[in-house]
Amino acid sequence: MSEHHITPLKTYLAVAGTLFFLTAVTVWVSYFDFGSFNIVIAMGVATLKASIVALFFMHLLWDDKKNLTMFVMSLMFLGIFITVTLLDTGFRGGVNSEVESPINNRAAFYDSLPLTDTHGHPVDEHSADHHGEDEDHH
Amino acid sequence: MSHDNSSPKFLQHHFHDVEQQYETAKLGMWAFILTEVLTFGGLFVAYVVYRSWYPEMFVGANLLLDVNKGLLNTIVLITSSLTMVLAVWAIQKKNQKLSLFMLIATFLFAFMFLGIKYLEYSHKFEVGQLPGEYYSYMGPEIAHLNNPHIFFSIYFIMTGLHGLHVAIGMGLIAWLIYATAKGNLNSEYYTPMEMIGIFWHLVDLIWIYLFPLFYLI
Amino acid sequence: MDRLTEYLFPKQVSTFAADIDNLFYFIFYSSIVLFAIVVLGMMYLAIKYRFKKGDEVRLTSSKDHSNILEALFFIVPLILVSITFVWGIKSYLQMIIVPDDAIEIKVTGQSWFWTFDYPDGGTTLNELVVPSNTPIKIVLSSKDVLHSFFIPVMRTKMDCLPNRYNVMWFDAQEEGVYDILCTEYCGTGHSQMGAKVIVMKPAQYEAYVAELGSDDENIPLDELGAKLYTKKACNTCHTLDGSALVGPSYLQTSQMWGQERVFDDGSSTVIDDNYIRSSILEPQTQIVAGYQGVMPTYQGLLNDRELDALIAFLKSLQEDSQI
Amino acid sequence: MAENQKQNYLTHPKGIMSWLLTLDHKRIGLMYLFGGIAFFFLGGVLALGMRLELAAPGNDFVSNDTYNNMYTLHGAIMIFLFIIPAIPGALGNILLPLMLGAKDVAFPRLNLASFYIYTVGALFVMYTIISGGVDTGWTFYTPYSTTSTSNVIPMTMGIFVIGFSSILTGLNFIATIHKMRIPGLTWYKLPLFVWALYGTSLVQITATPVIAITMVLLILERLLGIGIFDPALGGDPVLYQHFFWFYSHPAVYIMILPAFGIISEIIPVHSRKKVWGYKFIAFSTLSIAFIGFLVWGHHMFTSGQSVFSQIVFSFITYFVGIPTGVKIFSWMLTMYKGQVSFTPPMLYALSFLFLFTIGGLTGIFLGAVALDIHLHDTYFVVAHFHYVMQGGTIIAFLGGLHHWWPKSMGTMYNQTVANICCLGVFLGFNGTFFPQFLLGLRGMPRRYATYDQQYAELHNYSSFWSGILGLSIFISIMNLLWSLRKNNKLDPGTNPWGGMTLEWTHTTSPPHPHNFEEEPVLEHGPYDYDKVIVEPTFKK
Repeated sequence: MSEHHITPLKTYLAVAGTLFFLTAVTVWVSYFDFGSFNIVIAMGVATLKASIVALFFMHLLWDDKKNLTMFVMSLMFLGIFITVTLLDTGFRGGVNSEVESPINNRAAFYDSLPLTDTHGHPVDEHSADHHGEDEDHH
Repeated sequence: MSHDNSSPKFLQHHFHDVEQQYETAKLGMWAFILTEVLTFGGLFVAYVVYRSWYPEMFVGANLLLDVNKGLLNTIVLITSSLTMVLAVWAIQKKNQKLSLFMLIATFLFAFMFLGIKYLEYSHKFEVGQLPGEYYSYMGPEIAHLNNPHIFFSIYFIMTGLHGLHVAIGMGLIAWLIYATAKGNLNSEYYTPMEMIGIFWHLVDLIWIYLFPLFYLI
Repeated sequence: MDRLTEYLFPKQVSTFAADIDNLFYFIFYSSIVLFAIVVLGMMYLAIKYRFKKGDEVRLTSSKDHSNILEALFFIVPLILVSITFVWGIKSYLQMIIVPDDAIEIKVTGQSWFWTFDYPDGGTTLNELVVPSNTPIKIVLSSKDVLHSFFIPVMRTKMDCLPNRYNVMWFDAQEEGVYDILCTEYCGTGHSQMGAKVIVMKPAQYEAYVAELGSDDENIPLDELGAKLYTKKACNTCHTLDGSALVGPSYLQTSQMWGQERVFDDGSSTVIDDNYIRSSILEPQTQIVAGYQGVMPTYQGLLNDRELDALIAFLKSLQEDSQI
Repeated sequence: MAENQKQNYLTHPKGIMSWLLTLDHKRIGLMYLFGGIAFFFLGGVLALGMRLELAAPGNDFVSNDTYNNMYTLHGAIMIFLFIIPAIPGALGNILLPLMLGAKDVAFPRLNLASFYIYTVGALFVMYTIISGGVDTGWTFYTPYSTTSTSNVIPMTMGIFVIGFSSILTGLNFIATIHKMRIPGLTWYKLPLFVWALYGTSLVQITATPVIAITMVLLILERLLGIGIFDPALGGDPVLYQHFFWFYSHPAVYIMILPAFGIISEIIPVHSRKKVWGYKFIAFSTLSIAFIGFLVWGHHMFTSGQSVFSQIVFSFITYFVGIPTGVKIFSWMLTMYKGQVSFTPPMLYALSFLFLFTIGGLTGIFLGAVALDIHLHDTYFVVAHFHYVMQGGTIIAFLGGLHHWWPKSMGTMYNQTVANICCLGVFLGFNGTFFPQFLLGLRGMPRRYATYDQQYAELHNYSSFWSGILGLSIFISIMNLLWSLRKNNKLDPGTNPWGGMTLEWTHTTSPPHPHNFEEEPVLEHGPYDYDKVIVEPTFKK
């Protein structure tokens, strides 16, 4: 087994350093609002991190390329699953608008849920009413 | 039908040589990783679809999660990935003691991850941010949004399944610690350690996605 | 072809039925040609090159490809499926794009009957009445599980989803009474969840809709009850002859009038007007032992007079059976 | 050495534990085979029960609820316990290492584990049956499956567990095919059955995890009301259908691709002819496996998915049809200038060509959206998928069983009886299912326990022939088992059909416990009937 590639320690430490750095970046960026780019940035950084883990920690960079193919294939099929499902869920109501969204947007059991404070304790009737009015103005 | 005396005892009878056995194990492991990715994949699809249907609710609900704990867990898990890879590195370098130390560290980090997860979960349980019909949290941040229970269902299922993988990983690492301490794994034969390492990095890799999806955006 | 159509298909009643049947024939005849090539070719080759008695086992031909044939196998089916695809989509678009002047009828599936709400307020159960030569837009939904609304003569069907609408439409060209079937499995009564579509002349339809609900005022209670028994689809689950279907027979209940009825939780109550009323409006609260609690509530589907009518009808069964 | 020659995997080593704990792929394959056949029998009895009920309108024999239980269990048992594990688990396990010249599959322990996981899944299913059955249909559509009072959870648990068995078999085969071939056995020299198993395994490992997670979500929906699939809680039943069919459509290819592989073996061997278009058959297997992942929505043409998806799914659906069509022509042309023997396996293969062509062509009707709307969830669909699953897969399975029976068991069945049974299966099958196309065109919906008088005649006809079908299959299997009687052993060197792949040329029948006395050396390709004469030891 000795002929297997042994990665130098420095590489591993550098990889871990990069991962910590990218984690910091993605958290820092999340404090700013870029609108719909929030998702793109977060996913971009995550994908970068994931690729680094796969290539260095999981040795795909040095391995038999069959293993890489296997991994890429899993992502490809996941991609197919997501995209093709979105072709339906994202485009309902294209011809008949009734079909687009559910009849009730809120599940029935919410009607019996009391409003709570941030600790999950029900707030009293009076302020609940008050809160309800508040919501109407939104 | 027996092998000649030169072949090592860990070589199974149906393989030609150690190289073939190692490569086969690795390919099998990657096929397994593929199935893992697609198992989580189903949940990612659920996430994407519901996020596209309830964008405001998702943004509102993920503000209820504790970013600090999530960040801490990310750091813990990346560190454990590093110690895992160093355990393999050490055994390749014939340093069994260091390898053992790194495995124990990995185990402890995994334990820490679950501990932090437990704190997070218990807080959610207290305030009623539960999955599905058990959901009861109607705090002012969320009361006006539709169906936040779906967000928490997906959150609990994804992090729960991930947590289950961490727990399984801990079991496997515990076995590695035992096998390394006994000397069954050494610089000649450490395939199980490398395979479990790959599994462990996958657990890390999935968390790399879960963290921003639930805590940040 | 007409005779074949008569044999193969139900009547063509909707405007697009003929087009869909023609698409069927296009695929049908192309398939027959392809099928004949495969089967005749197979039989010819198998018989011609069969291993005869006394033959020597020998080396056989090394021919294993032919570019022309392979190209042909690729191109001919490709052309056929391309036509099929385009035709299928063209007809499909015609089936889902509802004409602007369509009459909109709401169809609600519920285990195991259909409710039809007309634009001017009337409601019917298990009987859809539509005018001929008029586009009808059907807006579907379900109260409980998935159902699917299928009218074979119109060649159209669509699933009914709970908490979401689906849309289909048709334009009936011929008056008559036709079947409606449920084609999405929905439990015990799935195979009995049929209804009728009655296609009338537009003038008749107008009169029918105007009359809906008004004619029940003047008839005696038990007669009205007998009418409601079929009209409100009670007959899907409750018989009049004493045999148990999904629910207990009306006759049995009637014969037990004034006696105790035992429920699945062990409790019991006397069968009287109040019991019958609550078992129609809140069927899930008391479930007769030996049955499943699958009956939907009729709250909002029956008014007080109609409830009284059903009770009167049920009571009358016992007297009838004694004669 | 002479002593050694008499050893075969059936008799050596001895003892019940040597079977239960065996790591030998051939024994595991046999256990799969007998498990699969037992469930085939159970599913078949359920099917005959259903046909009995449907012989006339009205509830004559069973109630609606019993019927619903029967059809659900028939579907689930046939698909999850018989068809999916039967060919890869049984024939694949027995033959794959032999065809590669390997001593075993890559992971023998995993192989045994996957058999026991299958057994555990089967126990869940048996528990479901004993404790009162399940009535949701094998598709478990929500919200019916989340509200039904029947035993949905044990059944879905069973499917979840069996899924892992399927995954492990798949990944084992992939590693085996990549790494365990003898030197010189390059990809283009592999028997086509191996290619088919490779395609199947890829689908197994990519699609099956999704059914596992779907079943978990369904169970959680029942237990916690997570609101992902249940519309009463804000979920979407159509999304459930996407999840379900993302697995279950590719699962159709898990069922049919190995059948393609078997046919690609039987026809060249029994025609003693080089297979027509080797590379095409090999690559079309992979392309069908891949395209199969993109077409699941054609099961949902009336579900209310977006019009955009309807069009896309209909379009891609046709791309599965074309490679399949060329395959059929290739099998047909393989016989050209060959020496065709009408042996039982060959008769099954020819029946396959006839029946599968009908199954495939009726798929074209269902792929056209406008026409599918009329035909969806009617008996036309029932007939179509039985022509594919039974007329395709099960006929190929029976053909393969007859083809490799002398190899794996070392005995020869009565060929005349086998031929008559094959004819009975063929006629009985057509008699049962062809009328169902007509029923479907006339609008008879599926999953009905009773029906309108207008459908009575065709149903009656279908029920009558189903008896002949059932009887023929039963006798053909009994005929195989009867050959196992004492003193009916073939000479170990037998090669009854003159096969050219390694399992025929380089090992005994039944094979040696370690497959080969010594590692085989490849002398010719799998179908080189134009270069080498291999005498069949059985002549007719």
